[in-house]
Amino acid sequence: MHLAYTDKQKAFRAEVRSWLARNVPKAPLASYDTREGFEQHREWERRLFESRLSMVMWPEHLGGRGCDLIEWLIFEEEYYAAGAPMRVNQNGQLLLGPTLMEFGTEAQKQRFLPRMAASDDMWAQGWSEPNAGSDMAAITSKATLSEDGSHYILNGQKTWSTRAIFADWVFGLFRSEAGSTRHHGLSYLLAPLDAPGVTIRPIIALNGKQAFAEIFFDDVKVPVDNRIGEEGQGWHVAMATAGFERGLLLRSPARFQATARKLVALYQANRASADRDPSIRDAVCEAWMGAEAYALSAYHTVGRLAKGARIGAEASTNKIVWSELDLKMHETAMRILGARGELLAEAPDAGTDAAGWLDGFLFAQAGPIYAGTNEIQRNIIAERMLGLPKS
Amino acid sequence: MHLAYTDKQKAFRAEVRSWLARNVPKAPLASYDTREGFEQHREWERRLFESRLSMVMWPEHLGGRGCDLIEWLIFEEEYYAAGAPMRVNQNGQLLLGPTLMEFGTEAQKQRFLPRMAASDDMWAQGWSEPNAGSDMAAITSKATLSEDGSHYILNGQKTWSTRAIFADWVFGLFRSEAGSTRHHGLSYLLAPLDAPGVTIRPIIALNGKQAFAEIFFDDVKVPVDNRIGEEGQGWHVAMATAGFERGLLLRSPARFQATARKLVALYQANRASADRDPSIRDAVCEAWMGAEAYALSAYHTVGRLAKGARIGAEASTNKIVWSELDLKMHETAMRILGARGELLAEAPDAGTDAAGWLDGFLFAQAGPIYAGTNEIQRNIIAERMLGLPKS
Amino acid sequence: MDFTFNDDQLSFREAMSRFLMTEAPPEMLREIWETDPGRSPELRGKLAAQGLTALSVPEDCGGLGMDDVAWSLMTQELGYYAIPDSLADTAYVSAGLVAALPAGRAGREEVLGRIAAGSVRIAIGHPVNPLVADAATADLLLLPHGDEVHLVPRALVDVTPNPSIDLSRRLASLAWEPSSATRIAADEAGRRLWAQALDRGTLSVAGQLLGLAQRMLDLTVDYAAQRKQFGKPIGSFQAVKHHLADVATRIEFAKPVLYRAAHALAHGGADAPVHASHAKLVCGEAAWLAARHGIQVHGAMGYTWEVDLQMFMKRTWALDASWGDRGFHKSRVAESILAEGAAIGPGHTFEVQA
Amino acid sequence: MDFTFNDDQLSFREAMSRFLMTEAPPEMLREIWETDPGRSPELRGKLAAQGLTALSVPEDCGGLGMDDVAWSLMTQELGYYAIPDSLADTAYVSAGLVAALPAGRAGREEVLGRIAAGSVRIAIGHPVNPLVADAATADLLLLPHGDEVHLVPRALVDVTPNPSIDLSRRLASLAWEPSSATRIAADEAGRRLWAQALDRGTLSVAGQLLGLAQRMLDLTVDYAAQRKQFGKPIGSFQAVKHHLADVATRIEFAKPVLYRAAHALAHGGADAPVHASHAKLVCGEAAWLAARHGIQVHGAMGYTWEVDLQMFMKRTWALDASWGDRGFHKSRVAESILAEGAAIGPGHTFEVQA
Repeated sequence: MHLAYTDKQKAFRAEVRSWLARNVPKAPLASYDTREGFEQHREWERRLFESRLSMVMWPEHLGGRGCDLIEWLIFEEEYYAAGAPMRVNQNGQLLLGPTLMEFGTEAQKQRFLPRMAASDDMWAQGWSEPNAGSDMAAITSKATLSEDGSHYILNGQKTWSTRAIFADWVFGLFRSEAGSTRHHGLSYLLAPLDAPGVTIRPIIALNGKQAFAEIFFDDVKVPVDNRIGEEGQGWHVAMATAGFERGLLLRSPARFQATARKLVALYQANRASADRDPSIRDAVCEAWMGAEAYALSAYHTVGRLAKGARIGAEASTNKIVWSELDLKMHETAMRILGARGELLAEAPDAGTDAAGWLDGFLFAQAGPIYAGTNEIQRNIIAERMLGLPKS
Repeated sequence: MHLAYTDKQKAFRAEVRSWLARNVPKAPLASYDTREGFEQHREWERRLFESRLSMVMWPEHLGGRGCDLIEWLIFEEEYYAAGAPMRVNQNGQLLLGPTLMEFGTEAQKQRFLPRMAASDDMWAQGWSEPNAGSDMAAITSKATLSEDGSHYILNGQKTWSTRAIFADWVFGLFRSEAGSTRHHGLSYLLAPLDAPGVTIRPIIALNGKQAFAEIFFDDVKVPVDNRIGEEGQGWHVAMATAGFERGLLLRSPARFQATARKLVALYQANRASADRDPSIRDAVCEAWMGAEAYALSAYHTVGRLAKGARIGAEASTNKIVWSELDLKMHETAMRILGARGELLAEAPDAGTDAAGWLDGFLFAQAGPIYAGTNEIQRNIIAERMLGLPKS
Repeated sequence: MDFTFNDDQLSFREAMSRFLMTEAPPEMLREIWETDPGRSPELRGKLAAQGLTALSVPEDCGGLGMDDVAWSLMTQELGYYAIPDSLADTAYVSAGLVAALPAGRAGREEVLGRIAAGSVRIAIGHPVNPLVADAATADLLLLPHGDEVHLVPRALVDVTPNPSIDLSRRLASLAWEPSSATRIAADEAGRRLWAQALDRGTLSVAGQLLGLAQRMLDLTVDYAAQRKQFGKPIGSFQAVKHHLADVATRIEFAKPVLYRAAHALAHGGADAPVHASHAKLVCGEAAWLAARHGIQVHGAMGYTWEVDLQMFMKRTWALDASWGDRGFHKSRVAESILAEGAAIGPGHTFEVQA
Repeated sequence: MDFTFNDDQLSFREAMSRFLMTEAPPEMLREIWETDPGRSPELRGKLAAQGLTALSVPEDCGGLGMDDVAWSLMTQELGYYAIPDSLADTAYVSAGLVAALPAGRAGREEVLGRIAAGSVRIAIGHPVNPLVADAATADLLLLPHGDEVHLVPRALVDVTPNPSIDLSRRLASLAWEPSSATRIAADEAGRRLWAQALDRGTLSVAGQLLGLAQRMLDLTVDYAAQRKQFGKPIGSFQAVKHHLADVATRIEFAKPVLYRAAHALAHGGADAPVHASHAKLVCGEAAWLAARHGIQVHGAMGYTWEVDLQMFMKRTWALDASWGDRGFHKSRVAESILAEGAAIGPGHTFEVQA
């Protein structure tokens, strides 16, 4: 156990900090769930990419700078400490990206990854279907191989595809073996969203924004080169990706440490009224403790990964911890805000902070649901980590 | 809605209060989980009975005074406000008693109820078996009818029988139809614990006391007159009793209101140290609110019963509420006591209050388990009250 | 001692529930949410025709003369159907305040008559609420100036809208000048009126929160019974069952707390404030839990605009801090039960009565 | 930056775990619980032979020279096997205090040598603990008098036993007279020694609580996998699964908190006190939850003396308030993070180091 950063790590932190101080937009960008905000965030991603800061862990020839996981944690700490914009292309970069690294051909990597790092291509995920939510193996969307074997014909429907209405590409699982069931006979395919036969219909979220979409495939032709991994092996390929999704990368600890710090500040600024409810001070301290524990766990995991360990069902404990921590922190903020909590940004009495917390509170509601509900995660922990029998 | 007590109710309250003021033992009795304490509590029950206060709701000819449920609530309020001893014969009086009232013959009522009210007979319950706990219908203990039809021969084992080592009689379910399964073919029987063939082995509880026992039946002869209800209808008869058990009577609200009041006093007496943990004041207020809600719910239910309603799955919500409230109150007390919390009564530094809270804390651990675990209760609420499908 | 409702109260509730079920379905709420004023004169008119606005107006002013106890049922219905109208502010809280004025003061009888007839909207600006609901659409406003109570025509008030996440909430900050012409009470009388209004407002919101909790539970039970995953209804999974059993339990045990508070308020009980705060806290907790487990069981569907759940969740989150946030009500409870010599414990459940 | 253990640390823990599994089974604990002193010289001797008493004695005094980080593993083993011996008070907390004395003071090297050899029991009477564990069986006692630290032979101390619900806890109140002969530190030096002892005691208990949590989880998983009701193992019911998944999650996320605190303490970090308090709070919560869900899943069996779970639950409940109760540790956390200009948020996880 050696808890000092190396000189190289310190220099990297200094570089990132200084870059962010110079580049983070002074005024917040518009919500990336709007067309305008989406393009503002794409611009921001391009700026990150130009300084090779969009995907710091990727190899240099694919647009990154070959950082290790410790450096990635450092990057994230500086990023969230600086209050930099939300990352708009993470579904591609963190879900599809690692899958391409592991299962893609060299040509596929060259074709997709640098454009993804630069956010020239924005990616939507195509996992869920109307009857395949928590039960993802119930997928029915079909991919039929053409007679000459050159392309697939996609038919079916995907849903809950984040910001798909604005995106360029979709990745997902399709049933490529007729008559197959459950995890068998699925292939992992990439499709451009401007292809003929693709229809995208936005789903309006709780907050009134087009945060998700349904994607309909009606005889959509995609070349077989757009398949990642072997034909029929899509489940295996996707599970690696799902592991990442539930794991560390998508919800880096710095994000929650930043929220906890903001919550402490909110409490300090409203202490007189907040202390009328004695549970609030306790919840504020719990928030800090929870965020620290999540960060410490990340460092611990990263250290073990560096020594060759693999992340297993622990990814499920991560998912539960960050999603419930995030929810609790935002609930606490709502309690502190009291009557101001319900106000939208355009309300004159909202002050500068209330609407941001409200946005975060609404978004936090989704945490225990997406990427596998927390009920599913608890089943996984019980069955895979503790070895309890299946129901 | 009319929330004033009648003159008759006020007079009854005054009588009970005055009787208790004159009769409640100054020094606490020994634990009723010891032989000595058990007999002290029997003595106390006899004194209650002599003033017709042991079973106030029973009709006069069976040893009570024909009170209604409001008067019963009043009695309980005064009883717990006075800090009177725990009731040692409640398993008989509140589980078997109502069953006898509903299903017993006149001769059975005359034979058993007055002696039960007087605690001349102390009753143990014989529900659980080693492999029939939460799943009570898995009972295997047998009752074989003699050829002349005059008596049953009991064989098998019961367990978790509260204070059976000290008791006089046991009531329980036995499989009287050979080859029957689950809820069918069971009969509800009463057996004297000094009958030949009965062996009782104490189970030592968490607190080191003989709080429970196993009862072994080895060709034990009981007359058919000791059967309550019809042959083979035992499940139906017992379920009425189980309804009572989970319901109001066994855990009257006054008990928890008294604990909440004690908790407020404990907090007041230790406020300086308790307030270092801001969650404690909140928990103390929650305790009062929870106990009040439970009491209000009882008055509401009693009012509806008087108008002809029946208690259904609400009994399950009661069980969850009182058991979790009781646990939370005792946990809070342990937090307030801090380092004194672990001390036994004989520890010089325990003070006068710590050991009582510790006893209660240990006992409260059992609340969410006995009389149907809270998990079973939640299933019942979901399926019977909300109509959700069975698993 | 009878802690239940009488047949009149129950049948009025039953009638109102049946009425709202057909007259205020979610599709209509969505339409009203989208309108500019966010209020439907037509719906208000129908509610008045049902007698709701007359509920607690004294009989000699043309009302039905029912009290806070009846409102503890009615507010649940308003919550259950998420009625986009702060009708209870007029017909319950303001009516109670105006009825408590001395006879003849400030056109008391006329105002009460108009409330009963459903021909006036009154917004109420209690000091505990930083913003005033429905100020823009009000005809009259009850406003505080220190301890004074002013009854102010809408024309004399400048209204600045403050939009809420709940589109059916129409909040505003106000600018107005108190004058002797608008003053209807002051000093001790004013303090008493504001205190009673606070307790009524608290109970009004508590009842609505409880109704919201029940609606979210019902919506979620329906969804869980019908939605299938892994080949069976998700409502057959124990985790889902236990989530919803917990919500049902909270609701059941919040009800009688609300009813006690309403009775105490109707009978001028000294404990009415602490009982009202207790009621708001437990009703709010039931509604928050119903929202949390509701969206969890609905999964991604619960996160959409399209599924009705969102309307009830937003109303819950918004109402929870109105008429005093949790800190306010927790303080009131703590001060009461931690006071020297507080009458708590067995036997004190209904002790304090007028 | 490497937040993992080295092979030495891991293999020492592994060896200790294997050793305790065979040498300290629950049956032996029960036997020792029932004895009069409640301590087994034989077991203590075996633990010393394994090197445990020498673990953090400096190498030049005959020890292994390992630090708090190694103890953060070892205390988990002591908790996991519920060792009925406050060995860590001697070999960890007292050894740390004595080692921090100036060379030659109060027979420092001799005492450390005897600790390493396992030939001395030292009880420690920190002001945060109202009673002293293992005073009756100690050879020496470290006792406070204001800021002063006294090293007192057992013969000079009157001991009054205070029995605990955990029969393996042997607590006592003391009567003794401080004298210059027994004083080994005072003033600033004394304050510093007591402060370090407090942080070590806190971590010692935190580690034991974490080990207890893991043991209760393991016992309960075994029980749930084997016990059948309604025709299947109770561990296949979702409610049971989710209870135990929650316990497992708490344990996993408490571990690194403990490790950071141990590292901070070993390196004299200014944040060591707040990190130690944080660790004790989360380890205590994990253990309480493991006890609660443990007994719940065990059902009535968990409420018996016969089933081992009770020993681990009682140790949990007893230890939770030793070396500072939750209020004490919550205050330390709150004071630290709510201080003006506190260095919190991303980038500060490991900032404060020697």
